[in-house]
Amino acid sequence: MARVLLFGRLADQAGWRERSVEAASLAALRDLLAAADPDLGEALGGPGVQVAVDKAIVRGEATLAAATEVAFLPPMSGG
Amino acid sequence: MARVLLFGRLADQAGWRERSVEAASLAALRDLLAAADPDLGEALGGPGVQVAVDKAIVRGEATLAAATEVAFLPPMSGG
Amino acid sequence: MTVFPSISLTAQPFEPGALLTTFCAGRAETGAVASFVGLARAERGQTTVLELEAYPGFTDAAIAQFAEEAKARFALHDYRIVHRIGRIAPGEAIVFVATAAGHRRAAFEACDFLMDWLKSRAPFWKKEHGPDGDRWIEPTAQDRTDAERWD
Amino acid sequence: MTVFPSISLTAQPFEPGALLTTFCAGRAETGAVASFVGLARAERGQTTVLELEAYPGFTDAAIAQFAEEAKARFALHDYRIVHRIGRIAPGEAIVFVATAAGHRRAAFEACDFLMDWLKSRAPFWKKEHGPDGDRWIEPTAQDRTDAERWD
Repeated sequence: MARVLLFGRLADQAGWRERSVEAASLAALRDLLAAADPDLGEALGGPGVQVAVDKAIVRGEATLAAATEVAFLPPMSGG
Repeated sequence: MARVLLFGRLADQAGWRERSVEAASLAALRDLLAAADPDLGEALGGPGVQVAVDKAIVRGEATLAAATEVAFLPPMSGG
Repeated sequence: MTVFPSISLTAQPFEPGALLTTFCAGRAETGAVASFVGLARAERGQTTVLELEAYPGFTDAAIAQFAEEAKARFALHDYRIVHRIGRIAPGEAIVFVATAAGHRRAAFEACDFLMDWLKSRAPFWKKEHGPDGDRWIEPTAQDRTDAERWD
Repeated sequence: MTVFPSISLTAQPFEPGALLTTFCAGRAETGAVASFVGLARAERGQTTVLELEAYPGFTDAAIAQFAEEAKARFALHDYRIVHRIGRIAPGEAIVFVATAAGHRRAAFEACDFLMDWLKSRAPFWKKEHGPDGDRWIEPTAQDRTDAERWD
């Protein structure tokens, strides 16, 4: 089970901030999230959205072990 | 009587910081101070030494009214 | 989770002066402490409330990595960064940054450098709750220009 | 003698953090407060004591005149300057400068500008009491270069 976190406008759009999803890869996770909420699926792949796996930015594909934390990060605003 | 103030190294050199001197002009005051202490007289006319009369910098000559404050200011060091 | 004692994210209001007192104490070789306090503006009666979201463990680690680079670049003796998260009322402090160095040029430049990065590139998400509703905001053009001065 | 409430010369040790707290309080439109604390360094165990002489009524008036120019030049909301005089032990604060502005660039630049002038051109006379005796000191070449950046 991956622990999925959404931040900023992505959380507002989805209506949730944290959810557990069973997925063996980032691609599979994206497909599951997009199937449940197509608008969110599109937003997660939108410009400037980064993905962190276990708090490290990942570009491209990643396999997801059990208890992996996956965060979708919209463009950062600064403090 | 002018109230004469010395600052910084000038006070150390003279051995005093404040003294009352009867003088009608800055030139007369300089002459009196130099007569009493020729080394001090030279130092007061040395490079970078400025004169303030009643807390305003004066360049050149000035007449001195009663109760005038005359300060000799060596080069300022900043804080 | 790694702990970064020079960096705090806090959902509670904090007092910049108390932080400065602690930061200045007991320094014998530090000649210069520069500091900066960012305050939430009322924006002329618009009663805007700022809300800042961080990703704990990610945001503080990113700040720590950047701050350690700044420490080396400017030969800092020390630094302290405190950043508010959550809802922030007008007049409250959003951020405190202090830098300690032998001389003032390094302390000023490092503080300025850290602030430019924090305001434009640090991993926060910022929302304004204003009279016309909520909106997520991104760095201003000025923030980007400020940050690019150091690239 | 004219009183300049934003400027203090004091022969007593002062607490920069308390000054910052007071300075930041009750600001609704100030987004940025930059501050600087100059501390007396021990200079690696040389147990140097710094002695600063001012000309009361002249020194504070000169600082006030310069600070008001800075306030206009950088569109400051406010400033606060506290300067120690007399004998200052290592680790004690020599000077505190705080500047308040709408945005951080102006606050930083004004604080930097005020410090460069205070350290190089303000009417103080500075003596170091060191292990090899006393000496009067003048601005360093770096201080002059820093101050000339703004001319």
